[in-house]
Amino acid sequence: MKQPLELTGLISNLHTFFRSNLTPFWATVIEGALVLIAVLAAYAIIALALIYIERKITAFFQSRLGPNRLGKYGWIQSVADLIKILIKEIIHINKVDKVLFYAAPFFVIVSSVLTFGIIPFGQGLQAVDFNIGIVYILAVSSIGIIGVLLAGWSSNNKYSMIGAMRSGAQFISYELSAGFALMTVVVLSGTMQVSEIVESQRYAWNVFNGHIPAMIAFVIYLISGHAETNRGPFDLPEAEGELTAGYHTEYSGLQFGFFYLAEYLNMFIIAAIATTVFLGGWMPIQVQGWDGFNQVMWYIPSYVWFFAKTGVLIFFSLWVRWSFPRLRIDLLLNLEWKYLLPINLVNIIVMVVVVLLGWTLEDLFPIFRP
Amino acid sequence: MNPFFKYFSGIFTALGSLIGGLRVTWRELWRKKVTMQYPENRDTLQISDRWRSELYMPHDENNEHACTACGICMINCPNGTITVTSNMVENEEGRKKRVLDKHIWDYGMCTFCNICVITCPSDAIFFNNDFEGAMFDRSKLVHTLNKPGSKLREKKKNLPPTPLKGEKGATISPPKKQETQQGIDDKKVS
Amino acid sequence: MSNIQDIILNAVPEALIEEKQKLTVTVEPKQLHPLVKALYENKDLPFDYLISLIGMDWEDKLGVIYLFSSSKDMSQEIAVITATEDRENPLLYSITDMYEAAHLNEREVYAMLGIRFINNPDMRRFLLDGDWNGYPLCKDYDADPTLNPITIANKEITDLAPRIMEDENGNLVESVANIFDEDDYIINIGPQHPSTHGVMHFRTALNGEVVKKIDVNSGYIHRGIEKMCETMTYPQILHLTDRLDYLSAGMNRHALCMCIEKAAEIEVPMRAEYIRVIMDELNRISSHLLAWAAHCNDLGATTAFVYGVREREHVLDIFDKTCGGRLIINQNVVGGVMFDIYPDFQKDVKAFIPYMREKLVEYDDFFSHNPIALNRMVNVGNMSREDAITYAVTGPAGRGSGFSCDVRIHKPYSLYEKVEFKEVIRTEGDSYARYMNRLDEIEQSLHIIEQLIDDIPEGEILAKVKPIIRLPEGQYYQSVEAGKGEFAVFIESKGDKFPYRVKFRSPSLAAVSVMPLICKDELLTDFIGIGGSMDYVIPDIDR
Amino acid sequence: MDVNKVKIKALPSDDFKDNETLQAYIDELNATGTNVVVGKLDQMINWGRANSLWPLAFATSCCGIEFMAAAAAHYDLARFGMEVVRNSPRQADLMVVAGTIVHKMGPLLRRVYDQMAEPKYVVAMGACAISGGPFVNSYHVINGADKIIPVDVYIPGCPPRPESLFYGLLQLQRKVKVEKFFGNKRIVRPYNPDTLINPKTGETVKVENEFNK
Repeated sequence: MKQPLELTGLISNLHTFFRSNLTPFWATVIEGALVLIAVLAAYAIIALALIYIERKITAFFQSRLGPNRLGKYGWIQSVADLIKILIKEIIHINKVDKVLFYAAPFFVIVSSVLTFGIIPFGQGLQAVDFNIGIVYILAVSSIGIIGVLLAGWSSNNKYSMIGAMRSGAQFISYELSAGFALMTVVVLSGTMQVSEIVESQRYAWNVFNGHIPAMIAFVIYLISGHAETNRGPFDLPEAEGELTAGYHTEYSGLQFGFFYLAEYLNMFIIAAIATTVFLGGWMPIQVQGWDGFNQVMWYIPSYVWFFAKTGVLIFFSLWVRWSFPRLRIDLLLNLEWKYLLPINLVNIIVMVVVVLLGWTLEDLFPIFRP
Repeated sequence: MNPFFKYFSGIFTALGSLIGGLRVTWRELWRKKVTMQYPENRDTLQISDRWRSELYMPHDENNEHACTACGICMINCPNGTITVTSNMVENEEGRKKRVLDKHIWDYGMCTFCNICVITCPSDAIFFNNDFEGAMFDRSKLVHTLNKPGSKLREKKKNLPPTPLKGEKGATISPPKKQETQQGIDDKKVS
Repeated sequence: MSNIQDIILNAVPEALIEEKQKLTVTVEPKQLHPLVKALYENKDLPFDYLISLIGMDWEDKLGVIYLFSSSKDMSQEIAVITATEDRENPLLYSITDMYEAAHLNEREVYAMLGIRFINNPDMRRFLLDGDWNGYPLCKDYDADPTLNPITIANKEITDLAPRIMEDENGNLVESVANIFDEDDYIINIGPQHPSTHGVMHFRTALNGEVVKKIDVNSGYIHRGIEKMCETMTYPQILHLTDRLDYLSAGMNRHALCMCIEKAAEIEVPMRAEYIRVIMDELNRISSHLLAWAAHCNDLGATTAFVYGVREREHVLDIFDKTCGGRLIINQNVVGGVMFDIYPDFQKDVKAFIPYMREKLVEYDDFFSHNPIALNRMVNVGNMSREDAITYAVTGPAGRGSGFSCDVRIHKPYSLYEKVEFKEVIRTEGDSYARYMNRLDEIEQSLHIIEQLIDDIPEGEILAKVKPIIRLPEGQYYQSVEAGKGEFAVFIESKGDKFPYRVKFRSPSLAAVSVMPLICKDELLTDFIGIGGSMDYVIPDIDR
Repeated sequence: MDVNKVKIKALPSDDFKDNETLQAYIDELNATGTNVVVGKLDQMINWGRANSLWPLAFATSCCGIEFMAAAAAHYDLARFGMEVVRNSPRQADLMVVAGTIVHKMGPLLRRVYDQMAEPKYVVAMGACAISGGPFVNSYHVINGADKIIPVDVYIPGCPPRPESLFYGLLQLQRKVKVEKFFGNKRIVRPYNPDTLINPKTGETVKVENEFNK
């Protein structure tokens, strides 16, 4: 297959260049540094883009125009926000628990950067690829909640405290569902390695391959993913109506900026993981035997596929967010413990049965087998 | 009802009405947006003629106004926004006559109740609809309405068209931009 | 009426009964409680609805005028007057054991006039800080700014409520009670908080996330309007009413104008009446739309908020073109209206009616049946009919509890006798009933406008009014149905060009005073939602 | 720097009122002088600040409703990048004082202002916040928010229409755009002396709260 716009060639060239000219130690250090820079740069750019997109789409849903005075259609609005927030004063508050207060934003941001690292943005564009990738995702993404809890606890503010406690209850509950939904996929594809999961979806995306149970798992993952990241309509921890700004009420300047960025990035991460495990990741649409069609699809580079699929999910998330009112804490927990979790448990058993009996699309129709 | 059935029918009715909500926002996404774009639309912006923004005193080409300095507006103002100061001047016939010295109006205090305009016996003051009034300095909001060197119009000839005055219900031609601009320059009171 | 007079004389033989604009009964302080009790317990026509409680300073005496009405027949009203000559330590008897609405009102009278009420369990000052010097509504109040300087130093809020109770032997015992328990987890909702719809301060004791107790602390926008009215002529007062409940500005002003017109015997031209009623109903629509929008916003649906305000802009445009104001519309004046309608007025209004109906259907799709919204409104914040009456909650909120209290029906004014409309009543008493009531009332308002818009008669819009209005000596009352409930004006005149005392009955005060009751044992989140469904406007409470 | 060099999209600086005050402000800032490189950086920073003024609506009465109307669909505050209404003062750049400030509210207004992070700006929206407006003669009303906190822009009206508010915010943007991040700070106007001196004793009132101990 010809892939003229892929970055795989560039990356392997760089790799051989460093390996042949430097000692293995320095090659690893430099490659590591490059990857880190690339990840952080992507992180910042995606965050800025997402902030702009969210504000614009929100406005369109609300029959407004959104930012439109900076640049054409206001596209550099979030750059202005970035500049402002970088040099905004950070208020040092006397009666907070100092260490925890300053550490909290880092927990949040580190958690989302680490999760960000395992997302395969395209063919070969993945910073880390463990054989237990799914477990890594689940483990690393739960660090963020520590940041939220610490922020709420250390701020010495009652609003923050309530926000953080809500967040804790919410996160622990929905972590179960999210985990089970991902496990359903693991059962289906038989691997935990992210790159292999993507590869296994060459001709049939998991969401179709596992048909009914996979679709249920997909929906549940989207719901619980958004609940985990405190996005509306599950934004109880920072419910503006009652808690002013929830767990980050006392944060100002760049520290607040970290929370703000992480919120948007988490939305992206959830969509990206859902894309990867359910919608075939960066894999273009391919049909067994239609070589011409497949070639055309491969001309579109894999990262475009990835961002397109992720974009659709993000749009859907915004759509939901701006259509529904906020849930109440007991409704939220009801939804999880009375609906999502039981359905999920049944669902994973159904999936096991489906896989064992060979009722997946791949087993039934050989044309979908990779 | 069977609780098992109720559980699932609950899920589906909920899903149905959620989709109803999503449909409303989806339709809104493609509708024309209602936003009016100030300041981009400054040239086409239509502010209602009756909108009360700035009190002004119309002056004709001879720099004459209609204010007799009777002070009725000042008395009627509910919160003391208007201050009228006058001088006693002797005219040719030797009779003393009150002449307007300064008609001071505080933009930052006015409640726009329109009582001054309604009660003015000589139709000397009106509100215009120039809404752009924000200033950096509080004192800039205190306007002297009569222009320097202006005097009372002798007879009721060459009246400028009477703008809307409450109960008369007449439509007005909005004050010309130029006029207000000039007015602002003169409204400097330290 | 004679029947009522019998009851009064049976209870208190010395009572002085006068037939003024309202049946007025004057009694000694000691006899007040028995009299009110007799009225309250009257079987056929219980006077169980306290419209307003007006603190008065007659210079020689300090007293209170109570205005009672019956939940069975709102058109029956009775005024009870009592006063004490002791200016140093004025004491009157509380009626809080019968009327819950009296709690905050009596506290307000204490702050404004220094009258303390025996048997009221919580005699802190309402609206003003506890350390305020002087009682503003007293005629001898010293307004010297040095007595009460502007300060930027933080003040501690005291939880200690002084009270004077009467023990079994009839002795007065002064004591102090604590509002909150020692280890209560109290969070401050307000004064500057996104969801209080203004600057209200709810001190909320929480048990986990469950509301245990609420202490209402108001006065963060107390502007002393009633005191200011005493030094202003009648036309000057008008502009202040707009700023009470700014969402029903036109209706408030209508009430005051009618009160003055009734007292001065001014006949309002028919054209002006039509314009007034149409503007009132448009105003009601805009008020309910904003209430709907803010309620949705409180429940977390920001988009619904934007939609509601978007539709409201159409009404504001009509206001803008008619009277040159969007929110504060300055339309009604004594004797008529200030501005005639503009040429396209009827066209614009007629275009608005079908547009609004279409949007009401959209609101239903969007929010009214949303399962999350239903879960957060149905069976939340339950208020029974009895609670609504005793707390004097009127308007859509009161009617959501089955309290038939539409002033337009029971005490018709202006053109409301001529038009046909339904009083929207629901009996569930929860947030959802109040929510749906507002949407239905928008529909009814559209219906009223439809009936009037085509036959606005030609003619004058302003009656001949003397340049200086003097009201004959006496007491005058007028109620209207404002956006939030019954808005009443009371004027006492001594024949001067200034009123002697003006009192506005604020419907929002009742809505706030019932909050501690209906929010008890609800979640903190629901507390916000219930607040949205009660739809109070704080400047209306603080005046 | 000349006041005409301060550019606002779609509104030429000649059309703005009160250019003189802004020019005086610029001259005051320029008195110390700065070099060119820092000037460019300043421009970039000011561009960012001016276009990302996140408001805190200190809405007490009618003007608050007009502020909400300005944030909604017909007027859309978001076009200026200002729709991110922060309810926590720590994260806000701009306080919109919309409504009457009374004696009881005064300390709280000041406290919220103190809680905001620099750079912070204040807009007094409406007659009440400018001067006490309709209630100027009342016993319980503070005649203007500038008796308690410094105010950058006054927007007259009762209440001002949303366009007026936007005009005021554009004026504020102009003010932000002439400030200097490097070299010297923005000029903080002294508080109105009335508030800081106790009229009874003549002493300066020391503000004591947990934030400035």
